[in-house]
Amino acid sequence: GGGTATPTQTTDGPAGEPVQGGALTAAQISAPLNLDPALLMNASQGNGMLGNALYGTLMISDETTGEIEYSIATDFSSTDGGTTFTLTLRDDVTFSDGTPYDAAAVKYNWDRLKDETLASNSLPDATMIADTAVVDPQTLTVTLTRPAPYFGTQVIESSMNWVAQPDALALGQAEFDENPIGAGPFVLDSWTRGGTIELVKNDEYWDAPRPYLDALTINTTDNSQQRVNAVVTGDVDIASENDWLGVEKAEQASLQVQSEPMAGGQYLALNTAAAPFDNPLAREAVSKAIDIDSLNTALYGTAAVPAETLFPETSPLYNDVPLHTYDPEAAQEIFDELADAGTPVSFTFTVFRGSEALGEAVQAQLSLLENVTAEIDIADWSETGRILGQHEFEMTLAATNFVDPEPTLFNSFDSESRRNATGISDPQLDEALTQGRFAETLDERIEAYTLAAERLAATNPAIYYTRAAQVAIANTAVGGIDLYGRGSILPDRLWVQD
Amino acid sequence: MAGSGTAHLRGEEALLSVSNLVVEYKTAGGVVQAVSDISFDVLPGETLGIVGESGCGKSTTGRAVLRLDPITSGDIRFEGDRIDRASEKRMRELRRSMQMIFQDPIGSLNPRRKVKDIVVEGLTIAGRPAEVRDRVATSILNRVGLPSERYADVLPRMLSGGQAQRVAIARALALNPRLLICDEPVSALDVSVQAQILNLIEDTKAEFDLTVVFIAHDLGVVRSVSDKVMVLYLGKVCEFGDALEVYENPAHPYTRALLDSAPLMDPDKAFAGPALEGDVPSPLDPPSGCRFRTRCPLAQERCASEAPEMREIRPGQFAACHFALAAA
Amino acid sequence: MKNLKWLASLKRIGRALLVIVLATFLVRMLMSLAPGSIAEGMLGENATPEAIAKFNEKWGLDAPPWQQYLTWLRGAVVGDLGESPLTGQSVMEAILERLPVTLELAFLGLGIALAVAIPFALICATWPGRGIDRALSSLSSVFLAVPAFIAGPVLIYVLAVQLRLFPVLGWNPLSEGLAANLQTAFIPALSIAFVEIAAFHRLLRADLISTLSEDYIAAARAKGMGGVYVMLRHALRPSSFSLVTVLGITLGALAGGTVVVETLFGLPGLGQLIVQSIMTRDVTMVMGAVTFAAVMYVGINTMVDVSYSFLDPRVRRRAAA
Amino acid sequence: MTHEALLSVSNMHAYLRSSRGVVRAVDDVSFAVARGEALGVVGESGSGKSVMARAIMGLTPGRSALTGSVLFKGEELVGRPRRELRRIWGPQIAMVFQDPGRSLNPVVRVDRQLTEGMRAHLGLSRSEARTRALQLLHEVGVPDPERRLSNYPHEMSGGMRQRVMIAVALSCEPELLIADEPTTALDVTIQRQILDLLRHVQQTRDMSMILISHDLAVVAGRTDRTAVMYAGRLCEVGSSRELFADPRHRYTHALLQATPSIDHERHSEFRLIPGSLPDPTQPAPGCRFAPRCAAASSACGSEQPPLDSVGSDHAVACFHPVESRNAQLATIGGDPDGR
Amino acid sequence: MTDVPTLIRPDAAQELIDGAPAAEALARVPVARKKHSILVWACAAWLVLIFALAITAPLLPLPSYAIPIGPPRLPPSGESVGFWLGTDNIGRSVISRLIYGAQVSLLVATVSGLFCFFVGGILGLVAGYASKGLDAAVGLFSDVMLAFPPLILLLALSSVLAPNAATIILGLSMLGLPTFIRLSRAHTMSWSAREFVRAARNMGATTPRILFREIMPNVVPALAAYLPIVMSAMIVAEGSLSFLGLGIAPPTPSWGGMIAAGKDSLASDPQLVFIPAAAIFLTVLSLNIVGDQLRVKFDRTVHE
Ligand SMILES: Nc1ncnc2c1ncn2[C@@H]1O[C@H](COP(=O)(O)OP(=O)(O)OP(=O)(O)O)[C@@H](O)[C@H]1O
Ligand SMILES: Nc1ncnc2c1ncn2[C@@H]1O[C@H](COP(=O)(O)OP(=O)(O)OP(=O)(O)O)[C@@H](O)[C@H]1O
Ligand SMILES: [Mg+2]
Ligand SMILES: [Mg+2]
Repeated sequence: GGGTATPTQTTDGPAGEPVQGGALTAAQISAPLNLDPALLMNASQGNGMLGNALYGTLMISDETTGEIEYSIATDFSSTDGGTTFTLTLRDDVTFSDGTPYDAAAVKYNWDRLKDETLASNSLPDATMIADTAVVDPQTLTVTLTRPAPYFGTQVIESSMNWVAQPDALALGQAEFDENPIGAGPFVLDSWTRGGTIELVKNDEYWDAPRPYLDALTINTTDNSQQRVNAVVTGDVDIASENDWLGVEKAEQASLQVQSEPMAGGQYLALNTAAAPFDNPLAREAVSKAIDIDSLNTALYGTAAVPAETLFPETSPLYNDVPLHTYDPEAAQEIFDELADAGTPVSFTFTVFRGSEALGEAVQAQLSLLENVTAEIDIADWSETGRILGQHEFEMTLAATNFVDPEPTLFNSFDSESRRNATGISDPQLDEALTQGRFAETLDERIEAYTLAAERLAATNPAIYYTRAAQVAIANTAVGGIDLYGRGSILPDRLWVQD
Repeated sequence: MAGSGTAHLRGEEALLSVSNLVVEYKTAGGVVQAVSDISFDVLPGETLGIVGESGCGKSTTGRAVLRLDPITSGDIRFEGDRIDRASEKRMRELRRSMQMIFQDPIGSLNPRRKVKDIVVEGLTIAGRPAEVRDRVATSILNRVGLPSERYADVLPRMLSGGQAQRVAIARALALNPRLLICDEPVSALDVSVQAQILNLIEDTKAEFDLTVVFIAHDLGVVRSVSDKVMVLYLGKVCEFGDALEVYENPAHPYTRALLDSAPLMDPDKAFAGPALEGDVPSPLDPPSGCRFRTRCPLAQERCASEAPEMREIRPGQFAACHFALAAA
Repeated sequence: MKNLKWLASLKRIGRALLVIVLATFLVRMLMSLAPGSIAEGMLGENATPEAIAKFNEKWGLDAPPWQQYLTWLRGAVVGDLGESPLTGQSVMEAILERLPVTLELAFLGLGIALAVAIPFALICATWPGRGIDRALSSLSSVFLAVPAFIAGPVLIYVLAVQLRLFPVLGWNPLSEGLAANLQTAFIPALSIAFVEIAAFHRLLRADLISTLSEDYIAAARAKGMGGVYVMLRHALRPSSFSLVTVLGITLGALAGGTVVVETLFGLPGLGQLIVQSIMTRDVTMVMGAVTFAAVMYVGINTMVDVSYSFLDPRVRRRAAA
Repeated sequence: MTHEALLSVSNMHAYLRSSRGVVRAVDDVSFAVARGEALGVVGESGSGKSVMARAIMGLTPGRSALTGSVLFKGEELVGRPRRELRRIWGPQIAMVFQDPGRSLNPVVRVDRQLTEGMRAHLGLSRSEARTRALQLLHEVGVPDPERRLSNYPHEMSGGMRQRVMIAVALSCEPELLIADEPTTALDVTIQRQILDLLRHVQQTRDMSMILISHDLAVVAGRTDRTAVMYAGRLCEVGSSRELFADPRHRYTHALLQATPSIDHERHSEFRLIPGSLPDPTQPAPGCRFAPRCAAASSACGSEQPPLDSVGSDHAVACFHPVESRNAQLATIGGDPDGR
Repeated sequence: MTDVPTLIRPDAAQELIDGAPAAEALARVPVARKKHSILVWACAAWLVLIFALAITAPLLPLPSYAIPIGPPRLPPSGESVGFWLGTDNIGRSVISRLIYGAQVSLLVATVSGLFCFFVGGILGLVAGYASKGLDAAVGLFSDVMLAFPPLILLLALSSVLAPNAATIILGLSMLGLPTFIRLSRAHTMSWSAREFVRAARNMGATTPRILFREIMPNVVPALAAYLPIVMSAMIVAEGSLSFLGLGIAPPTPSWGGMIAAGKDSLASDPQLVFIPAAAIFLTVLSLNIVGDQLRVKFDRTVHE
């Protein structure tokens, strides 16, 4: 958010003031299963733009600093160091059916997210909340299960940011999908499942004169090539992109490329709780054996931004601790040692369908070394529960993408966290993360995360190789491209030059 | 002309005796009674000719006798044994003494077998040793006029119709049968070849002491080879008797009409008598009473209601007709 | 006779139902062998055993597979194919929503194939062995070796990206007008058509050539009827049996989802739905889709039989008798 | 019978390409048919009768060559383009095929099959053609023609179908009717009906007819003149009366001997023709019948005997013809076939 | 013998008898069509080549298909054998992957083709000749198999079982089975209606003998002639599966997988798609053309 110019933008959009009217066609990466805000994923590879269009946002984050900017919410802060939060809302917002957007509606949505059978992606975020209480129509107090000063970020990056009209939700899924009611800049006109979503302007939108567009059409394709082609040929005006190869092609085609400079990134998660990667030496060896530059070129061409440090240089929290060093000779030595000790490194890399290429690339790199073998197991989405939930893997693919490390980084590597995929349990790392969480000043935070980076580099639970691409690509007639959180496009700001 | 009844059967001494044979086929259009209650017998050494127009049940009769098609009812005896009830195993043995030559000469030979294997197939099945088979193959092929040196290794498709029919005859003879049923053995052949095959059958009949059932639609052919002749129409017997007698003095109007319709080799006189009107009725829905009545010049009311039984018109000549023709 | 006909149709229906029941049962059992479950998929890293149990209970996925099948079958009998836990949508609705796309692709693809194959075959059969025959026959052999997953990317690249004749992406349903619809449907349908052009052309050509050697063709010519007239009026219909049979089989296979093409072009058809449902272990949806496919198969088979009797009155009589 | 030739075929060669080589199906055949005359053509299977019949019309199969001359009413038909031949097929020359079950299109109603020719050639309207069709069906003895018109061929019996085929052939008033084994597929009683019908229409319409059959008896009583074919060549042509009474070619003679007749003695041997038809792709030079002929001389094996006249209307292609029966009567007790 | 009536010899041109016209007719007969065109030979040669390469792959001087040999997406070059067709996205040798991919495609197609041929052939044979009950059971089985859209079956199988060659073979076998059952059944029925079967029965032959000694030898060639055509369909099916990401697990290459992996670089590195596509194209084309040739030949020997 925030309209700050971003360094990766190469081609400029139209200059001047936003133009009212017009229609735009967008392409997203994956099709929504339904329109329930709980099941839409608030990220570029999910349905961020659609959620924002239908339900608006409570608040957004600045893309470089991670500072919160309020939209429907006017405040969300804690006075007790992150245990109790007070959410205050604008008083002039109504849902598209005219009912008020109030604290009760937010409470209903947030409580609902905790229903496990709903299987929302934001379940862990919602379950952080112990209790919610409506103080008055504009005020909601939220009590967390444990202190989390940066809980606001969690709201922003999850489905919690989207609130739908409670009565409409209560009617049931089928009815709701027919007529989803939110307070977003657009309302649903028609939706072919798996196909096109047609949205039209919500005339009652609280943030007039936004939205600028009269209509927004959203298509879906998970094929990056197709998305870029579609923008190039003009079938589509703007597309979400999470594949650096697509970004590269878009740049070559002189499209507008607007990206969120993300921290963290995608990594090969090593299961530190099970053989062979319960042995730190094995982790170190594999980490040293992987050349992330060539991995990136193989997968994403030249546009990929390698995740060499925890934060990008643009981040206020930047430190220069390298997370990873490529040293095949050293790796080979360790592999040989381990083999001599009777524990050669042989493991299965579990990749999910669609990312086989990563598996192959890693496998190919390791095949250049001796005494290490990697098998590839391709898992279906339906096995994520077992693999990620039950930690039944040796190596798999995971991601920790964030602008502000809180709470994502903590959740990913704190030994107590449910979302700790690698199962790393390092007291020093835990301490660093906690310190980062509760630090009062920027310097304290920088210090804490420098330590965290050092620990990550030393314990090697994760081999970071690339920053996530949270990108929007568009043709040059599209103005007001703005992303927040994990690459969620804000459709109310878009406009098109005629 | 519904010819039922067994008056014409000659009793005990018959080699093959068939009475009240009924064969039905279930088809999509309904039940076809291909053979409706016919009876006949053949004495040892005799040749019985069966004539009739296409679809009248000639082949069905031949196959039913060998139980190659399931029969609906009837009593078939071979040398006094009931074979309509014999076990499948007993039938396999019996069939060897009752051989058949099929209507389609090429079609009755397996296209992927050599001639020498075809002719001794019966022996192979009976488990005879190879040298016996080789010997028999050579002699039997030579016997039917296919020098074994030239024809032993030939495949059926390289044979002409006449040669194929010879192979079929050789195959039947190799088993030394008592009874040979020839189902239109010459109707697919040209006149010049036909004569060769007819001669061959006549010769082997004498030599192998065969009893023959000879099925054909060509009246001239049947007359020249048969002792007794049986005329069928739409699954029923019309007339049964000595071949010469029947041809000389047909008692049944259908027999007469058949004879009158056969073209004569005479430029001045194309046919012997008047033409028969109308078409053969559908076997799915045969006329009531006498089946021939719809085309019969003599038909009267009685024919529609009452099916005629076989009765002796002249000594040894039987016909199923209410108004059988007097001798000419 | 009338009874017989009635009985025959009854038998036919019974058999069709048996096929459907067996097919769905088989797929239910097959799916229960698959690793993972929809609950695990949806809950992902939040998949604690309790959460999974709760989820399964909510969607009736906690019973043994055969029991689930019986429950499903009871519903299916009254037309209730259940709801998808993945989307919360009624399976019937989901399928009906996707069906038009798939059917349109299938019909359009086959239509293109026929539109090319029939004239090709007529030309080839008119001059068999001549240069034009060889040229067209070779061409169709070439088409035969171009499956959709090769044709698709190449066609997109050439027709959409390079020449910009068609959109790269998206689907305009027929309701948006034929021109708009064809715009989006043409390349996918063409990718489907290639292989079929070849199959249809060869079949029809061979049958035409053998029909042309029939006496009744010679008889028609001997009447002095023109060549084109004889081809179209006398030869084409009796030569189209194999074509119709294969058309039916192909349509049956395509109706179950033009999977590759839908995936490649991102079209909201049955194929994508099926792929997605299998991948996500959305068993209810898979069974619904298989039911539809089986019904379609049975229906198309019946249609093919009916068209036999249209093509050949001899069959009509046999069927009516 | 006038002697004005309606059709005259001379030196006709029809060679076909088959997988085994070039089949000399018709090899140097010459004959003529007068107006109003019925010519019978007999010969064994494969002797080239059908190819000849089709060649007369110019309907030879695709991979074939046709040379020689076919003059129809003085016009040369050989080498004419199809387009022009089509105007002759139907109104001038019509054909009836062997198997009525296969020569009617099974999927087209009788109505259309009967009227399409008339509409194309005579320019009749649909209703005119229909009226005429009814009349024709009546003429060929089809009962209830109204109903038959809307039938499909399979709904009729074989005899009915052949009647329809004859009606089709007659529909454009041809001057020459070629009937290629029109009764082979039929039963004796039906064959009789059809043969009677053919003769009847031929005579009442004063049409010429070529009646082809492998059965000598069929041709014997139905035709004015008869031609005997053997292995693609004509062996003997003559008035039917003379040819059957006094066959001169050795082949014709043997054929008559081999035919079982009503007066053949029971269980007695038939006279054989030894050997079999020659291979049509590699014909020996000389007389084609020579290898099977008892009277063959060396000349027969090397030289084709010309078709020479042996009577007022009788010609034979044989170096050693059977002695004429008239001659035999003079020489007491002569062996009829000279053996 | 001089005055030949005009009706017999209308032109009386006797000297023409065996001279010019016969020769002229002979000359005019269209030439026989070559039995095997160059195309058929070329196709057969390609098949031999690709089978030979696939079988001898381990003996060939090829780099490993799994290990990168250079930078990614190199265009074809003459540097060394491994580089002849360039490198793929990960820098592995395309020629190695193409040849080892042939192993997979051909193995899968051959094994499942043969399975269908044998099992389907025998089932169809038995169904075509046996009692109504058995026939109905086999018919029901093949109807149920056909009622699954082919890819559903394959998808379900590949997600249920491990993604290896055996699974794909199983799936393709299930797919091809009904076709062969039907084909075999139809042929059996038509052959068992022939009189020679009746003749054999009349010789005392038992049902197994009739089935396997009389009928089967006639049915087998017809089925065998379809084998290449079915195999080509299976190569395509395997390709589709790999293309959908349901093929054999990496790093084992397959042609369909290579196309899928390369399709995003179609604009920049078209060879990554075109090389495996050409391999599929040529193989499928060849199998079809050779199969057709066999079928025509078989039909001719039977019907002539
Ligand atoms: N397998 C069968 N199924 C159904 N109907 C049959 C079958 N075989 C014969 N028929 C019918 O039974 C009747 C008698 O047939 P059959 O073959 O015995 O006649 P046929 O006298 O031998 O005739 P043809 O002279 O044509 O050989 C016919 O109406 C025929 O259609
Ligand atoms: N289309 C064709 N292609 C090749 N050879 C042919 C073709 N038609 C006929 N023949 C051959 O030409 C020769 C003469 O055939 P034709 O059909 O004229 O004989 P036919 O006297 O009519 O015999 P049938 O009495 O069997 O009808 C035969 O050797 C036949 O095999
Ligand atoms: Mg018969
Ligand atoms: Mg003929």
